[in-house]
Amino acid sequence: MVISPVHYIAVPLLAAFLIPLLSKFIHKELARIVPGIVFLYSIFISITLMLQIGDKGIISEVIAGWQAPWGINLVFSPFSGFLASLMSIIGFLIWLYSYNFKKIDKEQSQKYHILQMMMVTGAIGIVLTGDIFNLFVFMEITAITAYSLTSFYRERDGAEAGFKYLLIGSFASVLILLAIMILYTQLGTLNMAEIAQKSHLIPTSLKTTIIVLFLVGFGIEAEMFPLNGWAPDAYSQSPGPIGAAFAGIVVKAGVYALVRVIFTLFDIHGAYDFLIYGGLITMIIAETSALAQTNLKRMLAYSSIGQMGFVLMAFGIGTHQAIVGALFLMFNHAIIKSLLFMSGSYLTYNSLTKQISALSGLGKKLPLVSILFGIGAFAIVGLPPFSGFWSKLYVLSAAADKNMLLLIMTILAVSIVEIIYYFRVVSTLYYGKQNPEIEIQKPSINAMVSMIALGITILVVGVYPDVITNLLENAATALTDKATYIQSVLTQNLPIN
Amino acid sequence: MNSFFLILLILLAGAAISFALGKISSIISGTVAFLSIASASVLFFTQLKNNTYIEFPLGEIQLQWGIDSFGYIFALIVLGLGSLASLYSISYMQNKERTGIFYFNFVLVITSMVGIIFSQDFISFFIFWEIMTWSSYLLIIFNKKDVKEIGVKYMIFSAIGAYSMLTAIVMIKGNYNTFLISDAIQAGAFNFTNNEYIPILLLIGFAVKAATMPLHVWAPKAYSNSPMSFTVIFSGAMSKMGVLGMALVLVRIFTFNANNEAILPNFSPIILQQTLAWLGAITAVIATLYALMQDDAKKLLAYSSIAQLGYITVGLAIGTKLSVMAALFLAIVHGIFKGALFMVAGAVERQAGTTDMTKVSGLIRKMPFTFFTALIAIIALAGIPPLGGFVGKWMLYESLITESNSYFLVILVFFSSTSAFLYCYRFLFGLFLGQEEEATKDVKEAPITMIIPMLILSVLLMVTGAYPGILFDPIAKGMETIGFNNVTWDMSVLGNIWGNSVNMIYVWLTIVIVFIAAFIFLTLKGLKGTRYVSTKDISTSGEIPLEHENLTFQINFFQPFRRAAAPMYKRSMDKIWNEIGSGLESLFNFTRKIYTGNGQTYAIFVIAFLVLMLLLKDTLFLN
Amino acid sequence: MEDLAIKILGAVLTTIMAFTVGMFYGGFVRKLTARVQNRRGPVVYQNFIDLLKLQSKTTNIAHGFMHHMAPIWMIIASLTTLMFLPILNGNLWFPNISFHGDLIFLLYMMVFGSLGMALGAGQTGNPNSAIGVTRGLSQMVGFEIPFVMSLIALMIQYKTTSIQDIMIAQNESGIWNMFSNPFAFLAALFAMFGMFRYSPFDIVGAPAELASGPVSEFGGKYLGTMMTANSIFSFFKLTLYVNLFMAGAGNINDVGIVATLIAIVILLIKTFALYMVPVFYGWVSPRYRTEQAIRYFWAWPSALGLIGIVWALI
Amino acid sequence: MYNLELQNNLITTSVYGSAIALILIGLYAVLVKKNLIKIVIGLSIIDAGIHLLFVAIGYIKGFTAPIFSPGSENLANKMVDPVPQALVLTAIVIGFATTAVALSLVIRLYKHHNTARIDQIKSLKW
Amino acid sequence: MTITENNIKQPIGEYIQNWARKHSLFVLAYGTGCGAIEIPPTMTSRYDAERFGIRGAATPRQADVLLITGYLATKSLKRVIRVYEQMQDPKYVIAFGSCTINGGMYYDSYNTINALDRYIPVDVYINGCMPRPEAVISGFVELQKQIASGNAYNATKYKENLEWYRENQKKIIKNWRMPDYNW
Repeated sequence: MVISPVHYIAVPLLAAFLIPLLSKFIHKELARIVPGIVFLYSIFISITLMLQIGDKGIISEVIAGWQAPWGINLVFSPFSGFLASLMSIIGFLIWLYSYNFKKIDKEQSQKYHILQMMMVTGAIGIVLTGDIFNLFVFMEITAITAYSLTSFYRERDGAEAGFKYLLIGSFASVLILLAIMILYTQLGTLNMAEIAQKSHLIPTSLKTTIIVLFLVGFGIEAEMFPLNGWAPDAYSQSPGPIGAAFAGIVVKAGVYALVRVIFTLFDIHGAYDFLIYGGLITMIIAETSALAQTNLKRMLAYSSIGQMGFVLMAFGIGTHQAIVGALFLMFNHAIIKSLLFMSGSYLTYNSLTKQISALSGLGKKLPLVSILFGIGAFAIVGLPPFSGFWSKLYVLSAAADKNMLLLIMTILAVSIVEIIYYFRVVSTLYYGKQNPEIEIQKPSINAMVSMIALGITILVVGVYPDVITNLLENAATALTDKATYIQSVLTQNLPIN
Repeated sequence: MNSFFLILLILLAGAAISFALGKISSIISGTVAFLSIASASVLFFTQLKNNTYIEFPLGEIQLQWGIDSFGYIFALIVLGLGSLASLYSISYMQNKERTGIFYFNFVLVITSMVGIIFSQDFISFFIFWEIMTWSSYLLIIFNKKDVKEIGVKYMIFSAIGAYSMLTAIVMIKGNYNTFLISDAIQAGAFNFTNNEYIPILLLIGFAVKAATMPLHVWAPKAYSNSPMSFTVIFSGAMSKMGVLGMALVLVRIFTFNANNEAILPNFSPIILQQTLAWLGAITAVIATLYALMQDDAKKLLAYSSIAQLGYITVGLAIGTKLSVMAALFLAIVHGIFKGALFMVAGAVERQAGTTDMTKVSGLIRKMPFTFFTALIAIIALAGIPPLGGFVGKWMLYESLITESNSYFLVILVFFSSTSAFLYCYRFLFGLFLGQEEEATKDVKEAPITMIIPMLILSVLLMVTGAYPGILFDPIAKGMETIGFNNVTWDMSVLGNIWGNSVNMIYVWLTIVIVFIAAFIFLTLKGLKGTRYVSTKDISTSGEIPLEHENLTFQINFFQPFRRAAAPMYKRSMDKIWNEIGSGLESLFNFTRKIYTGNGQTYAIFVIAFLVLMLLLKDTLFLN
Repeated sequence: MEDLAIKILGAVLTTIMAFTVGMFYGGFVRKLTARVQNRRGPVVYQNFIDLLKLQSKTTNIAHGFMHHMAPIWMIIASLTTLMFLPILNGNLWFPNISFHGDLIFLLYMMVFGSLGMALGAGQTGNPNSAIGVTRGLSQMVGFEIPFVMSLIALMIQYKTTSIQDIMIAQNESGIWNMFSNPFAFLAALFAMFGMFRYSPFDIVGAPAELASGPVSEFGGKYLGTMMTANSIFSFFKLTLYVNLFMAGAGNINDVGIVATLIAIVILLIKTFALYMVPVFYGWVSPRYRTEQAIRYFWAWPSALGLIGIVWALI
Repeated sequence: MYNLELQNNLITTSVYGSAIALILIGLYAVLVKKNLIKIVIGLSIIDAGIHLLFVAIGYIKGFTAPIFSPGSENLANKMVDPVPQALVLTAIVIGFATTAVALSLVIRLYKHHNTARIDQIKSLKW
Repeated sequence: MTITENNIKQPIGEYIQNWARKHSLFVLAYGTGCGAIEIPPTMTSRYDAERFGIRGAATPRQADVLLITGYLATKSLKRVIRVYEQMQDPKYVIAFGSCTINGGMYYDSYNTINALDRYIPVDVYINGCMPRPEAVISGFVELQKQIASGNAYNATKYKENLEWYRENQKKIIKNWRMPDYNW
């Protein structure tokens, strides 16, 4: 069998179709196990393809034999490949974590696993696809599964968060659809490479309109202020691992789309400043809002929004190093925030309420989880020797190359706020008064494994960032090198075999 | 294997092992920590030669480690004090919980400080700096007291410092395209004429650790609240990392054009120099004023640490040869005597259960060795001849008066130094003198592993008093490394540039002779008739204090002074920062109201943003 | 060797002289005070009698080691400061061990004794002692400020921290510092009131309130030794003032016995004249409270000191 | 390439106009109406408007449907672009799914909160 | 070497010591009764006791002479004993006024000590009610004479007959609660 990027999408879709049947006719447990196998397979594809593109450059795969401008194609570049691999890995870890997660198992866990798998598939589709409408479709797949997962717990507030998400998400879909429509009327094509090639032909005012529509549409997914009203609710009300998936996968896809539009499709430099300021404001508002949160997951949600603002801002700086930094940030944010959500949800699970004050003294009862949470907190605020530091350094020194002193100082000032609320949690964990009445639910082994894997990644990357920087360099080059992208999609489009 | 890595590895291994053994036995864990630090010290002082450097890449970043004479000064403090403190903490931590975490962080702090000394490039410098910060944070909140206030305050200020340092580092990278400290210096990154903000930002970063006003408010509680065996390091050695950085930067600012004298290239460094010096002096004054109002011995010492660091800042800021020498000398000696004092406080805390001076008194008979250490260290702290503290103070004053024109500064410094006698006396009196408390009746002398480090430090203080030259030697070499020329020194003669000098040996001789003569006379005369009576047998107008009555005067000790100096106590930096903090917090609380919770509002935001963007699209995207 | 012998001889001579003079000054003050109060008063050598009596007490009470050590510390402080102070200007017979008298060293050494006594007083456990000590230390913070200011003024004026140099410079110019920089002298003079602890600054001993304060548990040989130390110390302080502001006594070229004696007489006259100032002030002033005393020193004397520094700078 | 110049045909104009009117009506419903069901309906109306607009843009006067059937081969250059229609079909499906999820959520919200007013359902805020 | 004065032989060292003691009397005036009012005129300009080397002392540690001025209430007795025992040898007691001798006008009072020397040894009594300052000074001069002749050894007597004194003291003082005499 030949490995191709199509498998990323085809296999999970097939699996999603088969799982209800299998679980009904063969064994119930299969509904929970199959997604894991699918994720493992995705990781396998990722590794194979990443090794392949090492020498081949960009793989452009067409679906159903149609040539590139006309047919739908999947592009596996170092950039999209990097994100796809990241998403598969995080997806797998989240599956591993939520496998026999007690609170999920109380509900219908097979639905959960299918939805989660589909969400990751949608996100991977967004990253891989070379067709703008296809991107829209994948985005909707992701979004709809995300709405369902947000309201997965039949608790009071899950539905509320889901509905808000849906309301705003619908706007996103409308706007993106509108933008695609105008784009299509202008260029008559939906292929991203071709759009990129021809985008200079669009009249300026229309072009900016399209960009605005895209920015607002994808900005909603990328949690840009003021479009992120849904985010804190969705993060805090969804099951813990889904919070991790939002931070590590869904939002990443949104950022990917936003960045694709700005860097590849239109390559419009005015948008860089927009990204910087948008990102900066997002970061400031979100981090300062996180400061006063009493609910752990909501705090993590705001922090996540802030981090995404940071990522956008890093992209906005626009130099190669900044993009490397931004990608590094995305990577870090994916693993660290996943770790935080995973360990955090065990902590909140054991504290009866999600309040931070209720966590006091859990450090002694759940030592490993607490240490992992601590590592996550230290990493996300950018303390060496954890991985968060390096991404921050990359971005900051990129900003310094452009002599943006004020920007740097603002970022760091916001980081101080971040430090305050994260350290408050850590100190509550370890040094608060213990509540003896709580009965402790120890995390299962698989959950521990996935969290420890993330923790070790954080440490390893933190001590020796070289393991990841090569990948990031390639990815950044792939993102900014528009010409190669167009060329490899439009000419290298021979269907494999 | 390279000794740099070997030393760090030994320390890290020590940290890891003592962490693992913490659950089994705190003594073993502590012994491991001590052995690793001690063996690292031995390795450091035997294997590493001055001016050896190694370079290795980390990704695209070229890292450089090395040791020069300047770092050597601080290595003396860190490793010397570190070994003693870890020896001390074996007994100190004996019956405490979670000793694994304690020793892990303890050794990690030492490791990071050694790393800072090694670092010749900003990246590893910053990394070690941050490791030091968070590992010390974990130690500060180790005692679980006021965790939120103390820990968060410490973290905020550390972050302010670290991030301004990071800003400077990336700006250096941006402007000069180097992470190496030596390259940056050569490119003139610290030079004021090129840009003002890099040195200023760096100085802010270092000033936080050196607890200079107005960035000192974290220090008192952080110092007093962490386990004493760590505070020894915290106050004695870690604050010196700030001094190290300040010295590096300041010397580069001031001696850019001239080597020996502070010929100032343009006007703004003078302002910076004066600002910093005044800040240092004001720090000293304020911290002293607050120190003498404290009832808790640990807090008193904490404030006094801040005050001492203020002197050091003054010395560095003045930037002449003598003043820098004084500052560095004070840095080392402060490490010694403050280390000894915190050890004393720790011993008292361990033996008597508290260091609250209103609850403990009259320990001198119970803990004579501890008292002896306290006495020696306090004399050094107060700067009274003939101990090491005096040498540093003398040089500082002489340099202020003779080499710079900071006459008014000297008054401030002197005021602080004189007021320091008050709290010095308070410390000794509060804990050791006065009548014995009923509650502390059964207190015994601290165990031998705690006594030994204390006595070693006391002896060191005496030796540095008689032969300050043994410290001048490394200091002079270090100063020559960072850019001074012809730093001269003498074994025991202190001299200023006006030609006056003090010979410490003569001072010692006089004092010792007089002491022996007077002691023999006073002891032997009427030996039979001399009676030692209890402290209850006092002349209180014939009234007889009962057994449980304690007449020792402890509460509102310096009330008259406080009344006299009332205006100075009105404002406190702490309050100002708290006001800023709560102001910001309410601002943030206001801005987060944007997330109203109503989905429709969010939808309106989206549409409004869309409309706004559509209106502004041309100006935004077409520039 | 001969040098050393002379130094030792000089040290002994200085000590004896300081002791004798100090004790007699104390007696004079008592006598004069009595005369002012229209009494006959004790004999001028009364202090010697007191000392002798105290030393011949057959029982002595000590409350512990620091209590025992307190007089020793005071003696150390008195003698060490004395040894590093040029008594007569460059005179062969009183060379001491001085390295021309370093001002900052002396400033700090002066505290040594107070600290020792404070520690001794502290160990007695008598609340009165501790209160006295806090008062004394507080007052010290008060008067040191104008004192240091005036010293700085002098150091600026002569670009030296050496007392001998200051003396020589005064002798050469022929103008005493009390005239060349009157503000600094006045500041120092006010500080001296506090230093000698005569009324209105006798808040440390304060017999009616504190039962003689820090020394309330000291008796017999301890009190006697303290008395000795205090006498020597007051002579030291007076000589220091005379050296700084009144050009000291003697001349560097006069080495003969007669010249030395004349110099000593001049020194005695100057010191006695200076000594009378705080004593006179004390006769007419009631006692201050501690905070009043501190504020007193921080107000006008400090202002004068500042003017002195500015004066010296100009 | 399509020209976006508006054809003078009254019918075409009215189609564009009604599409935009639909979008605005839907927007009004979403932004102003408080009832959850009405909001969901508003979302659907917006969707419908967008779909109508897209189809209308794709239509060229006088062209036929892009269906190749026996006898229509020569009409190949007289066919409208099939892509918008395909896209709209997809979008309709998506809109359907979204509406379904939305309605289920509304039911659950009503159950939990006993109200369907969006401004009363804001237990998650700040 | 001895020295003879007023027919008393003394070694020269002791002679000098006694001379010094005689001329330097630090008085701790225990102002228990109305007699305390006589102390100020004694010390101040009209009578000026200081010319004899008599001087007030604030604490018993520094004092040589304990001056009991007037009647002594039973309540005060404890304090007086305490103060007396805290004084350092050689020490002297001057009892002042009739009350200390026989109770004086309070002879039948339930709470006044009638004869002081049952409780502490007295070197010199000064009679009168009240004694004038001249009388006080003459009492001091008497004491000086005793000291010079080396006869003021009542403190030693007190130590020797401590048990007897204690017995008497404890008859008066019911709640003793005082450290025993410890030197």
